[in-house]
Amino acid sequence: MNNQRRNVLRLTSVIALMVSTGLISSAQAAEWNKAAFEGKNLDDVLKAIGGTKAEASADIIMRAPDIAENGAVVPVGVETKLKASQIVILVEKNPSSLAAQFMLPEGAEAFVTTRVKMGQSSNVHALVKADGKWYIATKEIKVTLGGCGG
Amino acid sequence: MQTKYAPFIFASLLSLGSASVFSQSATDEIAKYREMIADGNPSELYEMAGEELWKQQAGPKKATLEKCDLGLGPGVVDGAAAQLPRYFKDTDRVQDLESRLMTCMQTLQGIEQTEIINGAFGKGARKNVEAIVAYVVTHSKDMKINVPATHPKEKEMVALGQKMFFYQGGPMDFSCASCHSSSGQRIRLQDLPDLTTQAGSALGWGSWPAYRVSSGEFWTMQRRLNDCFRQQRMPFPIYGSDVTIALSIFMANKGDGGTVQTPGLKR
Amino acid sequence: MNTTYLRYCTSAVLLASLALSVQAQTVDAKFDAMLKDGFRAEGIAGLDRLKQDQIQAICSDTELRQTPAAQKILIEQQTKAMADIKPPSDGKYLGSWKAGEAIAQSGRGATWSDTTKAPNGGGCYNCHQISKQEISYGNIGPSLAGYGKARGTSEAILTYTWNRINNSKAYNACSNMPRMAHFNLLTEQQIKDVMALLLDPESPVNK
Amino acid sequence: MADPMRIRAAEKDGIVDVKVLMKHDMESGQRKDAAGVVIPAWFIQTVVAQVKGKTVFSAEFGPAVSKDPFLNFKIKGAAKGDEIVVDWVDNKGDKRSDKAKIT
Repeated sequence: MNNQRRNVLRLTSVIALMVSTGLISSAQAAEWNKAAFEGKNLDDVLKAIGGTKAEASADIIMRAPDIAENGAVVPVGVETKLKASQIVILVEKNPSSLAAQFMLPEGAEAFVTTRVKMGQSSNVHALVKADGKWYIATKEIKVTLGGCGG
Repeated sequence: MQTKYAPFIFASLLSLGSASVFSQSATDEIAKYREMIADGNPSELYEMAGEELWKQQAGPKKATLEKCDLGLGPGVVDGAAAQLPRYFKDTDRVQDLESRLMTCMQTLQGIEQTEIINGAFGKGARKNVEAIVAYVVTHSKDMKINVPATHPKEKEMVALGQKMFFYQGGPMDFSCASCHSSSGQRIRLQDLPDLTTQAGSALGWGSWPAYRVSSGEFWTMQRRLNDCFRQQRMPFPIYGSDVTIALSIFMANKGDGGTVQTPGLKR
Repeated sequence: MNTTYLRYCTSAVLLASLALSVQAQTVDAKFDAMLKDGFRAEGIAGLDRLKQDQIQAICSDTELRQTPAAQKILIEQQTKAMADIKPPSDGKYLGSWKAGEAIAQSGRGATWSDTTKAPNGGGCYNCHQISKQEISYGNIGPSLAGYGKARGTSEAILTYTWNRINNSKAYNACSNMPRMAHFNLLTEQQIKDVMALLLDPESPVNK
Repeated sequence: MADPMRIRAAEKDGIVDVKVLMKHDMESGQRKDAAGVVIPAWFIQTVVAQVKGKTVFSAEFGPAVSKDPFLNFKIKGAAKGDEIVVDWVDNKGDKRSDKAKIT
């Protein structure tokens, strides 16, 4: 355990050096939480991002349509007055629930908008980490069939 | 026959009230959805690529398209899309933006038109045409559609386009008019512009080309028409053919004076 | 489909005699050339699809359509369409509403990107409200929500509905609705299933 | 090489509103090609935005982010004229870096 941690630390400093010398880009150095993206439901994802339970919060504003004209592009915006350090967007009924997560360093506003794919009508969750605790807001988005269907 | 109709119509009227209220709320939500995705139209990515292609040396003649005459003089891009389709003396033909770009690529760069005509959407040389279209139409955004069709050849093409618009065929008896000749109509939840009116044509013609979120691609007017014909169960319209240009100038002329809103963002 | 087309193929002579003016005929000549040069066959969508039968030819021309000569032909065609409708071979009008719902939902079939191997859809929701649960429906045709509940399943309603789906042009030669049986767009069984969707008391349409 | 991004960054009342469009297919790994073979997942995994060498925002994407991804976020502590640099890298190691001046 200790050893492993030391290795991780050593790796982190090596990566930092590579970024500063331009060998790799900052995006290459950034972490990608594989376990979280493999999660099949809210609990799986919450566990993988270091949470246990999330408390429902009215302070999280989700901007998303009630009906999406096409599941390929569903706009989802999350904004909160909580002191957020991380925002996570999940689509409950997708094959893997986690769609995207955002890290907000000091100075970033607790605001993000992106677009996600939805295979079918589903609950969409916004998780917000603030002061070490997880909060959640949920909205149901209906996905309709459009066009001539051919 | 009258008696057969009666119960049918009566029942339809009965259900109409609740149905329209119901669909109204769904339509409002769809409008909200469209508004949300309008900010950040991925067609900007095509436009960037198109601008580069316009200014890049290409083809056997290693030339750029910067001397291409889209109707307002060599190299003029601002406002060019708003006055197309139009008659061109050098080709003695009414041309839309895409057929005109093919002419320029042939004469200036030496790229064979047949390569583009026989190609496929989103591939090869035609993909380049599509990106250039995104670039050119962006430079007419918010301008007035200016297709009065005063030249005799333009007038003739408008008449031919109108005939095509109403021409039924195929195993479903569809014409463009089947879906686009009265207002307030929808297929599923998609509003269908009435292309027989100025306002409807201005809206329909004026918001294509567009980025289609359902396919994740930028669709030019040629591609829009191609898929209309596919859904009409017609045979395959040849890229840049007079059929497609006639329909385009019919719509553009009908929508004359309306506003160019391209590139649009569509389902 | 080819043979059907040939059977109903427009007599050029007849149409020419109906044409309004010499000027229109010049445009017609150019139009024919434009059609010929403008399309190619692709997959199952052959060039024969551009050949119009009498109904298509007359319904395409809003002025011609108003002339007494054209009206006469349309009424003849309507009568013929009605006479050509075959009642269900086993006398049963209603199939499975569940299968009917799937047919109503699917807009596939008969395009150049389709094959003849997969069954066609009816594309019904493109133009009609049907089951109230489906909020994504078109309005080119009348709403069919509660169709059976409002009408019941008398012999008259069964045959009227059957006829409408088989060939809507039997009632109105220029109806927008595709001729499902005439052009083999739906099989007899598929039409029975759509009938059940509209008329079966258990169907969500009538709940 | 990957296609360029479109970055727009505008400052108002001390807050910089950043909008980024990335050109990427974001293949989900759920789709099949015409022959019925699954098209392997191919998607952007990490996005990092920096101003003056300091990370101001970062994102991790899964394959459920839409094709041609769009991001809108807001940061503080940057001024008009500063340069914002956005990097992304996908699961095949393809990457792209673009920058824009804050207006």
